[in-house]
Amino acid sequence: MQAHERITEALQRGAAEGGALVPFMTAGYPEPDTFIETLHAVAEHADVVEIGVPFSDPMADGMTIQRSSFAAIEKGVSLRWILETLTEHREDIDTPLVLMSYLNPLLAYGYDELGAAALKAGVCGFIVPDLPFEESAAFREAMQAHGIGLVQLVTPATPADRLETLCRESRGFVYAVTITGITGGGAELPAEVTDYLENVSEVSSLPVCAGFGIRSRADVERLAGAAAGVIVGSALVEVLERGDDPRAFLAALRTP
Amino acid sequence: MQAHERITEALQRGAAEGGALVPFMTAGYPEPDTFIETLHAVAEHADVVEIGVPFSDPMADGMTIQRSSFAAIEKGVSLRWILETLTEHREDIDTPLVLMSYLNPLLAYGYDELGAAALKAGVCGFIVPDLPFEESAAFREAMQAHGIGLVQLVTPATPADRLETLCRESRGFVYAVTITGITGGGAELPAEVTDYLENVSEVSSLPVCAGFGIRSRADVERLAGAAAGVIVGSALVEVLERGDDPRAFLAALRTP
Amino acid sequence: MQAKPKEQDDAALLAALLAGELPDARGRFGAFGGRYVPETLVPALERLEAGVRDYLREPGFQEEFCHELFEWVGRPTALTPARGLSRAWGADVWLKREDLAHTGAHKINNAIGQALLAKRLGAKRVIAETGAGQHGVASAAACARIGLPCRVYMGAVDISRQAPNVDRMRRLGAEVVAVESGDKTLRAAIDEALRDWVSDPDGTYYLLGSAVGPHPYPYLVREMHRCIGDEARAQMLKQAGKLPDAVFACVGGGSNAIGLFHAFLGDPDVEIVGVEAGGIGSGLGQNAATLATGTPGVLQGSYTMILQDPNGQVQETQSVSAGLDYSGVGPEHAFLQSIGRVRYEAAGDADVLDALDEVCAEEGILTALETAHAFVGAREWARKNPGKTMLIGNSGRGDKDMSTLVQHPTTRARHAGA
Amino acid sequence: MQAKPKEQDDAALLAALLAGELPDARGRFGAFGGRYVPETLVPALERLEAGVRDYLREPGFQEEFCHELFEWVGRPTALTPARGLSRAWGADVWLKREDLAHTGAHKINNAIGQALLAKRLGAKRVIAETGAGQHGVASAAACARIGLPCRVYMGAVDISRQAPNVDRMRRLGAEVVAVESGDKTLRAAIDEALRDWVSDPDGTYYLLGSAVGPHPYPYLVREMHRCIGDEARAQMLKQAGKLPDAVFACVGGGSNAIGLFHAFLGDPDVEIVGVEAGGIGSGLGQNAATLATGTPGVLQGSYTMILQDPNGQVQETQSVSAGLDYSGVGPEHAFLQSIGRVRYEAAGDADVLDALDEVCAEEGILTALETAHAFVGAREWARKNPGKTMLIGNSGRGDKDMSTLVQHPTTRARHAGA
Ligand SMILES: Cc1ncc(COP(=O)(O)O)c(C=O)c1O
Ligand SMILES: Cc1ncc(COP(=O)(O)O)c(C=O)c1O
Repeated sequence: MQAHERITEALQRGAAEGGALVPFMTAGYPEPDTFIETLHAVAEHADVVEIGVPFSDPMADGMTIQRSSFAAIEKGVSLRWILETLTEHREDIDTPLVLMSYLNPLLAYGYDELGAAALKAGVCGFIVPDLPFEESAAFREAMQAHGIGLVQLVTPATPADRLETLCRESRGFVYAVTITGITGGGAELPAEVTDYLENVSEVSSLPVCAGFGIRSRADVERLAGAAAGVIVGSALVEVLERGDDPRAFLAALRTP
Repeated sequence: MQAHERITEALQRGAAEGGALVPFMTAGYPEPDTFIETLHAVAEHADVVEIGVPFSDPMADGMTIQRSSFAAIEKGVSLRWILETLTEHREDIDTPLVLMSYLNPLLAYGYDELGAAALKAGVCGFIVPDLPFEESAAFREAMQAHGIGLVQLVTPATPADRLETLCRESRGFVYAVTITGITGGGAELPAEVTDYLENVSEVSSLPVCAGFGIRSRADVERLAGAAAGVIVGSALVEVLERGDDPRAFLAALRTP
Repeated sequence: MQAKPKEQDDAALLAALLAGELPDARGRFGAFGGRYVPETLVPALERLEAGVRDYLREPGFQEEFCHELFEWVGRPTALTPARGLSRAWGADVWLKREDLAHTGAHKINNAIGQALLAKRLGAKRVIAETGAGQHGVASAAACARIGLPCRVYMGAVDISRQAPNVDRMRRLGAEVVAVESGDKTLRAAIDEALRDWVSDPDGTYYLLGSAVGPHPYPYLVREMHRCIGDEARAQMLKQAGKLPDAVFACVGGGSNAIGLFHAFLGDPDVEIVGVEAGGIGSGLGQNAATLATGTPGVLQGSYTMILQDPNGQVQETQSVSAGLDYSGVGPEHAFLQSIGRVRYEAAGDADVLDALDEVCAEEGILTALETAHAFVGAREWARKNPGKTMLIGNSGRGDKDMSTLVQHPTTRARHAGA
Repeated sequence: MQAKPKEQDDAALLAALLAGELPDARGRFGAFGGRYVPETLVPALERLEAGVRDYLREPGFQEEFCHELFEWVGRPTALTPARGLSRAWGADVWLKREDLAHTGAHKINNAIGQALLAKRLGAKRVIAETGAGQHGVASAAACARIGLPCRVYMGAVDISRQAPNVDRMRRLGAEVVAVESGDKTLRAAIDEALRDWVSDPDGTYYLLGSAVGPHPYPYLVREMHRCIGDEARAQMLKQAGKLPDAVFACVGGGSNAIGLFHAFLGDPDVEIVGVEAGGIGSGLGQNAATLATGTPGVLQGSYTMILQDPNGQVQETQSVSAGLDYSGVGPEHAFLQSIGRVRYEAAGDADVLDALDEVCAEEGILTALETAHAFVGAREWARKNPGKTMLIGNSGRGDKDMSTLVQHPTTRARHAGA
């Protein structure tokens, strides 16, 4: 089984159990020392964990994730450190991991080395918010060589033909951005969100996870039928920022 | 005898007695109340007294006379008030008076009325620093009608033919500006000053008085032979500004 | 000036002006003008007058001057169709863009022209006065360009309210001298510059900044600025296809206005309006509307309209714009008013601020506070004369006015709310 | 960018660029450029690209654009023979005077052009970022002129160090939003503008201020500024009678430089030099010399040279000039460097301040701190290449820099001592 298939499988399992949950956490936030500890806590209620690689210019992120990102960089968190730390604790973690990273840290690391290192660290896929499909061939091929997938993002504005391409080319799952906007925006989920997700789910043979703006049990329930799972980012990072236990927060998202 | 001839006569008398002295005081300075008192004190050691009409834009004057001028305006001193006050005390003052005024207050007063009022006030002549000869016909004629003279100023830069014209057209005396500059400037009297004054004295049939920058007995002595008299302005106004007795200062200028 | 000049034919006087017969040999525009200066300056002014006569029309000088205007000042300045204002006013409005000239106002035309003249006349140093700082900056720049040292007199009050321009002058190599006497604004600065000149009339060239002062300055400064109107007239014919029905300019000393107006004086169908600073009211001391509310007198070398009390003391002025805050005005304007060829009116501070905002919002042009006066006059005229073609002299940019403007928040902002 | 492109013929690449074949269909200049943006922006950028294709060469649009450049911006800007510098450097120096363009820098060419495009594309609102404030002011002015609401993102640090420009933007009707994230300067402002755009990609037009960002911006912005070089080349031929031996411009994002350079790329005998901010030293974080000291990477939508640490974190920069204080650079410059057609070098803060003073003293032109970098490069070149003809892009005026400049008193003042 290729690494990216582990993601797909875990999400399908989650979906079957009432909806998959993909929490997002910034690596090494709030403290690098507690990275693995936080990851374990988050993973307890997760089907897949999305780990954010901090970047100096997170152009698709709102204030919460920006803050966590800048704080982590300040404390020395880098892609290299993340992969090394994950590799060290490879044995303890069986939840499939997806790295969310802007392109430049990946480029700086070097694609050739990256695939192998990521695989060793238990990374099954990448989400690269500033790498649209047209620019992604080299990266996809380099990861594919190690069985690691590149998750494609789609949005409500994605035209139908493009949606098909993206769903076909995605690996692991399809990331359906719920709103036109950045992460952590204050906006409500739009009225048409379920129609949109149902449409994506129809086009995609992979599980579809909805992300951006999902903060509460109510949000989760609303999207339950329309997508395989949900991605919860800013709301979780806020919990981490406050120093609260992520378990309680994530458990509440799952349980009615 | 015309009014302006009184000036000439007084200066000739002074010259004969070792050099005429023409002190300059700003009217109503330092206090309007003591104008006449100050005038008496100044007149004691004067052959002719030059009284300054304060003006808002004294462009030929240095800081000392500017200050006195602005202070007097502040306290309500005007040409009208000066003429009225002098007229009230006409009997007590027999020193010939010359008014130093920029043109605009004279214009505002009205030439027609001015000649008669000035004569009544004991004014024998005018010095108008911003009225060059070419612009002066109307004023000269209006004053001449009352026997009042317009004193012409000459400077070291005045060309020979112009010097002749100015000396010929002057009334009362010829005002020989010693330096190219403004009143109260810190500059020394130039080396060639006596040559220059001797030349003016030669061209002029009227007494020549040297003005600008004359502050001390030494200055007075230096110019003694070359001009009929000297005009002392800023140095005297400084004395008045300090509240000192002008008599002592003026006496010292006269006595070796 | 003494006896009232007997009734003369206004048309004949205008014709004389257009024929170049005025200013006359005595430096007069009809009753106005002349040369009221200390005897020390008479030879200096005569030398200057000879220089003007010798050089101004000399092809070599004209060529050099035109080259500097073209290559360094950036002339011709644009003529902008003001589409937003035209819509808002129901008129066809054009702007002559002196704000685009080097250093940000028309002042540079005169500064570079006189600096070239100073060089020809063998001057060792240049002095200038400034109010808002625009002429000071222009003089500093022109002197650097020509290679002459420059000293600028500026009232202490103006120095503190126009700090950025002071820094610009210093950066451009000029020495800025704070004038602490008199009203510590423009008038005091002119007095002080004259005092400096009196002290060294031979080596010093006094680069006067407006169409004021003793002859030949009003004439000389007008000639330096006539490019404004000459260009604008040709541009109107080319771009608008016709002459304007009315021309507007703000009037402080009157240099930008006279430069713009002159080209149109001989066009009988072109109405011409100068707009002065109405300040906060019509009382003496509340404005700087010299032509609209003043009386004739002699100030700083010239017989002209001035703001004075009955004793002939020149009065302080009040205006939101430092550059119009002056108690005198160029004698040629007094003349043009006296013969009825140009109408002069006043715009009050509040209207001026509003007009400035309107120009910003409609045209994307941050005009100077001085200039905004012209827009007030134009807007009112447009109200009474719908559908007409109008030309406004946009004499300078408002960057220098930011510290004043922030005290008067705009109400016209068109925000891009999310 | 992935695998190193195999050695290609630089001449062939240059020829492709000159033939209009670059940027290619993928928005690339050789290896550089592309479109690295969130999926949400892909349709918006495709619409923009279609708009560029449909309108940019359309006669109606070109006519409207040219009219605005001529009538409102004040183009063509002058070409000034710099006589003082020529003397001082032993060269024949010419300045292309973008400082005379409306709002005081080249930025307005791009702002008005894109504002017209935004209107055609049916945008409801315009957003822009700004560093020194020049592009913000230009955008505010252009949007007022065209009648679109405008919001400007500006780093909180820049807001406090460029206060006058903030006030100008507001007065021109723009909303200025302080960016408190990241380094609180230009890079953070671009990030924030992109976030805004992601939130409303349909109604919003992002008016990017330099030749950076995702395709088609680097191309679009270059086309908006090509008037600089086209004019300058024709003016050199007319006024100097020949092409320059070398051309210089400062490089921040690279918009004024690309606009100037493009006209000369096909002239093999013309040496071309871009000058970046050398800041206080050559170490990472001490300068903004992206091309001279950076490495390839992806920043803000484009694969280009950037200043980054080994982990790919983009680094803060250091420069006395806010407008060059940026960690990236336009991809076309990275390309031109890679094929050896343009040389890029860095000028340190101290030299920059000295050069600025020299331009003030010799030419009476207060150039911008950004621009002064070009003069440092030119001066050094003149030292090594005596007697040559040189063209320098004078990209803007330094009025906005006064608060920085007063902290560095000039030593070149040529005073008019009494
Ligand atoms: C922009 C601008 N317009 C007008 C004026 C007024 O001067 P004048 O009436 O001489 O044109 C000034 C004076 O500083 C100015 O800066
Ligand atoms: C005057 C001036 N020149 C140059 C620049 C740098 O920008 P670019 O490299 O895009 O021309 C700026 C930016 O603000 C500027 O204001």
